[in-house]
Amino acid sequence: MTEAMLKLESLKAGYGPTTVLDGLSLAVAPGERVAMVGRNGVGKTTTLRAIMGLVPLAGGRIEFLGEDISRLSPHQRARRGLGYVPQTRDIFPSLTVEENLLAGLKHRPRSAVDEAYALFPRLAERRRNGGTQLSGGEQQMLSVARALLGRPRLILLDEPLEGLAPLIRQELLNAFQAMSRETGIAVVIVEQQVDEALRYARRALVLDHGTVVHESDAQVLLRDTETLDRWVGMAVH
Amino acid sequence: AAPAQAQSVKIGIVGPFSGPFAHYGALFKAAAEAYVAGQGGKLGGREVELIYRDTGGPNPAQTKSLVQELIVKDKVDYLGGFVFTPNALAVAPLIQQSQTPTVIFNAATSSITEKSDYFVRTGYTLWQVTVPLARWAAKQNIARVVTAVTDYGPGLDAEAAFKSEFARQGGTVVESIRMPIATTDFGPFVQRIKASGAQAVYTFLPGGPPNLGFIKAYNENGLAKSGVRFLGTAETDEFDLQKFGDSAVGLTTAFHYSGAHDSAANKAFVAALKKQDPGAAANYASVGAWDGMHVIQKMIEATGGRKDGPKAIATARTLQWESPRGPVRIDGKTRHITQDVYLRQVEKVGGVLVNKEVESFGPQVDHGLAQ
Amino acid sequence: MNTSTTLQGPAEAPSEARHAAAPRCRPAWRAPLIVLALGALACALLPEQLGLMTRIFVAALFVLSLDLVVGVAGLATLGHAAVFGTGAYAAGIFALKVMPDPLAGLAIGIGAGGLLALASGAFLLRYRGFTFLMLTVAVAQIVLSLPQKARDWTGGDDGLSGFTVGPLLGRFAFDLEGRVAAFYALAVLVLLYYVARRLVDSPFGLAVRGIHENRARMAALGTPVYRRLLAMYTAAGAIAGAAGALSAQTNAIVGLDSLSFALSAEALVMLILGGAGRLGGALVGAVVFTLLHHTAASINPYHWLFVVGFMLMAVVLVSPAKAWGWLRRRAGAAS
Amino acid sequence: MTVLFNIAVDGLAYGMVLFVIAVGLSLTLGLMRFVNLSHCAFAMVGGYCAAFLVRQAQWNFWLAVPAAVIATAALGAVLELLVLRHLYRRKELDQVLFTIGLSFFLIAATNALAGPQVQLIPLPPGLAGSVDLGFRTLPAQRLLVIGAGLAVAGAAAWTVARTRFGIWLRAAVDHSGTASSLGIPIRVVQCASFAAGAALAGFGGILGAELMPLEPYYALKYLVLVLVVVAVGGMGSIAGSLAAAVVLGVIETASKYLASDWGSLFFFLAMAALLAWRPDGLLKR
Amino acid sequence: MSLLLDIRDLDKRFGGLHVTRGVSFQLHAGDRLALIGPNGAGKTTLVNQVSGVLRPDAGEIWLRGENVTRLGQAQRVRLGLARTFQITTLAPQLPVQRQIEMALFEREGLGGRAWRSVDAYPALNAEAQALLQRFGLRAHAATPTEDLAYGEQRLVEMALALALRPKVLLLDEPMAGVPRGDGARLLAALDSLPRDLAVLIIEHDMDLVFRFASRIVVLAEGAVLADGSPDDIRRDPKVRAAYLGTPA
Ligand SMILES: Nc1ncnc2c1ncn2[C@@H]1O[C@H](COP(=O)(O)OP(=O)(O)OP(=O)(O)O)[C@@H](O)[C@H]1O
Ligand SMILES: Nc1ncnc2c1ncn2[C@@H]1O[C@H](COP(=O)(O)OP(=O)(O)OP(=O)(O)O)[C@@H](O)[C@H]1O
Ligand SMILES: [Mg+2]
Ligand SMILES: [Mg+2]
Repeated sequence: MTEAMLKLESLKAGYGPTTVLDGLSLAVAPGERVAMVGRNGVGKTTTLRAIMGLVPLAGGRIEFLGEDISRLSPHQRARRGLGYVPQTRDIFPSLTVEENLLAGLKHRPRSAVDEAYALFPRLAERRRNGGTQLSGGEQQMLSVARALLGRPRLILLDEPLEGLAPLIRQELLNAFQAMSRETGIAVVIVEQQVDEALRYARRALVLDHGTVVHESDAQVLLRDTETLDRWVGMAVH
Repeated sequence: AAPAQAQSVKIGIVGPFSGPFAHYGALFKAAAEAYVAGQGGKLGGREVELIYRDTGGPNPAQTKSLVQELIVKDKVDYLGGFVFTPNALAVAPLIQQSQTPTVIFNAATSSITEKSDYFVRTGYTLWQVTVPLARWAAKQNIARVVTAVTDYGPGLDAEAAFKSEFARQGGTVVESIRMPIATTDFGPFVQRIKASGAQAVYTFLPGGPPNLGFIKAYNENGLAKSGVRFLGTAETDEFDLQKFGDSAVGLTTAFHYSGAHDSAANKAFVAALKKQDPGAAANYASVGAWDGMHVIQKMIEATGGRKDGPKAIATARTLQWESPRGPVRIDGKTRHITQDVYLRQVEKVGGVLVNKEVESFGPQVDHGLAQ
Repeated sequence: MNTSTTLQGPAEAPSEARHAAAPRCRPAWRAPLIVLALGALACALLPEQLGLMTRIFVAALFVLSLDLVVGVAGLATLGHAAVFGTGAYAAGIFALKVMPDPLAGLAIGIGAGGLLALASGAFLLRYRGFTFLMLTVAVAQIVLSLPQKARDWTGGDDGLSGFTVGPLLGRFAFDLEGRVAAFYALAVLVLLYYVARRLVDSPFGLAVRGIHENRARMAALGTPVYRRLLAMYTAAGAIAGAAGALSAQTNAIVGLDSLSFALSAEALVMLILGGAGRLGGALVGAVVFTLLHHTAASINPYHWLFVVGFMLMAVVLVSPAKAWGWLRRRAGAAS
Repeated sequence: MTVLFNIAVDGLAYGMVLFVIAVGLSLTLGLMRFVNLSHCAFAMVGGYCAAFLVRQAQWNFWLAVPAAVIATAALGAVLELLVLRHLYRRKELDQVLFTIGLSFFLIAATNALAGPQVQLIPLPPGLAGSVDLGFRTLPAQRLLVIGAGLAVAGAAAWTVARTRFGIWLRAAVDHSGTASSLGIPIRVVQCASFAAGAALAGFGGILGAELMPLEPYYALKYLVLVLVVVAVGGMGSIAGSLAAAVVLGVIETASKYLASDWGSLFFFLAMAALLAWRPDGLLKR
Repeated sequence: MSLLLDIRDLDKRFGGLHVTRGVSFQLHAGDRLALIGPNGAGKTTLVNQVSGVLRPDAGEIWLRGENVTRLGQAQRVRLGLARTFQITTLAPQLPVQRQIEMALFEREGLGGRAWRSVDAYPALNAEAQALLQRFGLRAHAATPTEDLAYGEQRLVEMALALALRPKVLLLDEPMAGVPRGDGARLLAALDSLPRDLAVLIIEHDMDLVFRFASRIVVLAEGAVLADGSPDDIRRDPKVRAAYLGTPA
């Protein structure tokens, strides 16, 4: 593996008295596509939130681009190149679609929002609508586009495919593939649509009870039904 | 309790000590304590204990339970205070039943003293000061007056007093304006006064911000310049007076007390008050409390400090003395204070504004009860 | 997750392990009975403070009714004094013009409060949130301006006085010490507390709480949202009317302050102070606030605002529930 | 005819005073969703500062006003940093309780420090007089209020709707965590916004002092009036607040000219009617 | 089979946006209908009109032989209509069992009873617990709803709709956010529903749709693009182009 871009060392975090992450460690290389899977409530979202600084750490350390960012506030992390698409989408209801996108621009000029419209033409048609007037799937597009506009070097995607039509799901994954080829953006994706995520990713991590219990090439894991049944419980195929 | 304690006379002072009217309470307290201090700390040879109770604003229910507690628990011998009419009315049944002499320092509706035999009033009523003012206005060849009063009990009292007396004197009230109690912008009312074509405006306002707002509007909208005379009563009260600045100079009012009243008794009063509380203003509220304490002192002397309501009240009915406001007496029938009312004009003396008494109308009874 | 959460909040001792997973209501008579015992005890211990006690009971009843609106139905209002004052004026005018019997007057107060709530609620409940809040202010101000105008009936700002209240049940006359008044107020409080308790624990109360928490869901379950809220609003209005009538009868005077914005706001402060939504909190808030006002004001009338202001801020920063829990843990650790 | 002109002129002037006092609350309540019932207390602080600077410290009026506004903003910022920021996520009723408590406290403090009397802010010579409008005169100070009100409305509306800061603010309020993960410095944005709201309150307190005199109870006395303007205008809508303030100001003034016996009845009737007609604010589409 | 829901020429606009364009279809007893379509096609909006949250601009909705187009939500529920929400819509602080009981009281017309305690209806209390048992939530009966995991809240969402014993059930993406393991549980619950119940489900997970549905309606740009059996839909080139993408 090349020099890691993001490195988590025995992370501990939780909510109040409950510990969710219990000594979690992982590393992501530049331009890498990592899928993170696991059962409901094992701490996938918490991991992403901890990386972003949205849950306080009880222990461990986070390194990004060679710098210890454990003590930085979320917006400082964002400015160093982290991007995040939350599971709950979190569209700003008091902003229009366009303003939602502007909120993600950091200090780039306003015209940069056109990149988002190029990615999701549906959003262009709705640009003056209130953010929460969008349909479920459109909100998901908006959330992804908003995070991408900040030009992150590494983006954390929390179930970005939820509620999207199959066609759009593919388009989105293709877009990410193209992006990571062109700009070298690294991606960490958490998905319940495990097969799709694994087909897209290069490396796969399986989480359980706040630690990484399995790590392998994504395509290998995709065929490893035994591991999947054991840790992910997807008796789908 | 120690015997000395048991012999002390307890006086409950009820008034607003918090809220927008807290300055009344402060003035009651300063004047009452100044009076007691001036008597060497004793009234009628007895130690006195002053117990203060806070009513906030007009709040009869709360006042009633406070007074009930004063009577039942604290076992007060006398009550004093009261700024708001409804609060005074609320306690009438209580003091009647318990025979507790109660001196009203301020609350100014005529009918209060009728509600219990144990009420005595050392303040004033609006009828008392307005009637002579209406007579005087008529004599000045003012024929057309507009009244502009705040739309609440005392304001309506004032309006009725002025209208009836002015009509009797042959004048005309061309318009009666009632200004809502929450008014902050007096501009429109002043425009109406101007448009009414009257030669003078008779006004009544509650103290504080409305006074200030009205008088400012009166000047800014050019009423003074266009010759519409200002006729008032408590508006140029010493408590607010300095705030008006030069715009107040020349305002005419009729009232029973001026801080600038020229007499030895008044000088002594002002000095005692300032000594007690340098911030306290010598005005109708503090003089009401001062004289109220005098009445209580006489009642204590008459009863020898024992609780005997009927005897105390009988004494109060006959009192007559030289007050800081001038010679006064308690009217035997109405238990309301009979006092001289003066015509005053605001003047600047030595850099401060004062209510200069320019004419005395002589002793006035409560014309409201005479109606 | 095996603590049993009841409708009222904190759990009972998990004695019945079998039913540990099922939520259960406490018997509706229990809390009112405790109030009755405590109230009677306080009256017996402080026979000289019966006036204060009466004031507390009336305030508690009023805040209780406010809790039905704010805490249970989730309708923040700053106009609740309108129903209180209407009940008070109705009872006062009834005593003056019709008959002095207190129980008949109480019934009139309840009816008047309920009617006003029904009428105003029919309009107000079409709105929600901040709009609703401000409309309640408007309605209360409009209601306030009526007795101001109708001086002949209400005495205007001098207050409605001069009526006498006859002896309770034809036997107990209202006395100077306020003994009858205090026990009368306590009895009405306890009775209506019981009624409110039953109301809240009933399917109807459950539906109203559901509406509070999620209107869209209740509508999708087939609940006639508007009708339920109106019913609760009317019930609360009737209880507030009772409080108003009590106030009129025990004080023998009704002032415009009984309709004022300040009273509405103060009741809301008491409610939040004690904790909204649990009825018991309303009583605690009313007792604490009134007592504090009384003592702070009689120690130093000037600066009681300092005390109240401080306390209100402190309560928010260090919530009483948390402080209690902390104290208990400390005590537990010590013993 | 003159009456109509009078109503229009006085109503506009009064409405603008209402607006300058209310606009800050519209921002904190509507945009920050913080129920700041101590808004008028901040207005009072601003007014008292100005009064103190001009009267006691003998500062020039035009210097004292910005200084007082800045002082109010600083107080707002400090309070936000120390306490209020912990309340953003709390229930509205908690916010109500805390800010009412804060108002009580400030009232008591003001009373203790400056006494219960009304405080005046002496006006500079240019503002103290009256302006002749032909058919009547109008206090010159009222013209300043109208001008300043329009300027404030324009500046605030532009900041909120057109600038990046406005977007950041609204985003930070909607989902603070997500906003910060997009690179928005939410703490700075919140603190600055609250301070701006306080500054506007202070400014309103100074400009409005001619009509709403400064005294300790100021903090509660005009609260309802201000809330009414904010509600009718629609929370967070600056143009809406302006429209509401002027409409209500004209109605209140008309009632003073034509039906003053009814007190504030028409004001509240109008408010109820406007709210019932447009529950989300006058200018809401 | 009897006709339960009949939607005729429904039209709805949001300002300039035409979200529903002349949509018509029918639902019979026993139907298992899947409503699919691209994001923003107007599926949720359609469900909102059927359930009474939104008023259509034109067209009619007939429920069990009655025209309900102008009726409120409550009346439609009484006629046997129940729905779930795409975005979880529950009373967050009520214990889970109380949540279910609310539905039961409304179903029995007892929602206005204001005197006896909610605990004094043993039959309904037991029914609520049985329902929770069926969804594996029995242990959480006293837990405030907001403390449940997201997937469990989705189950409560479903249990609430079933508690009404509906004749017509509208499910808006019930599996969204639920991992497939839990999804299986939901599916089992769906399979065990009475056969004469008509179910309309909106879902983007095509595996699930093809396993569950007996008929599929495809919505695109607010209009019905296709209506037919799963096999027809799977092969329909228009549907592929607009929605499915690569051959499924
Ligand atoms: N705000 C919170 N407060 C308390 N506990 C929480 C909170 N958020 C999450 N948890 C708990 O933390 C654990 C891990 O949650 P997390 O959201 O990280 O799971 P996840 O792996 O993302 O699951 P999912 O697949 O459902 O999204 C769960 O048990 C959850 O109940
Ligand atoms: N209240 C509203 N105001 C304006 N436009 C709206 C409103 N509600 C929905 N829309 C628009 O209507 C269209 C249809 O929305 P709807 O929620 O019905 O889509 P959907 O088919 O359910 O999509 P998804 O699969 O993404 O949930 C969307 O483009 C949305 O932006
Ligand atoms: Mg998650
Ligand atoms: Mg949808």
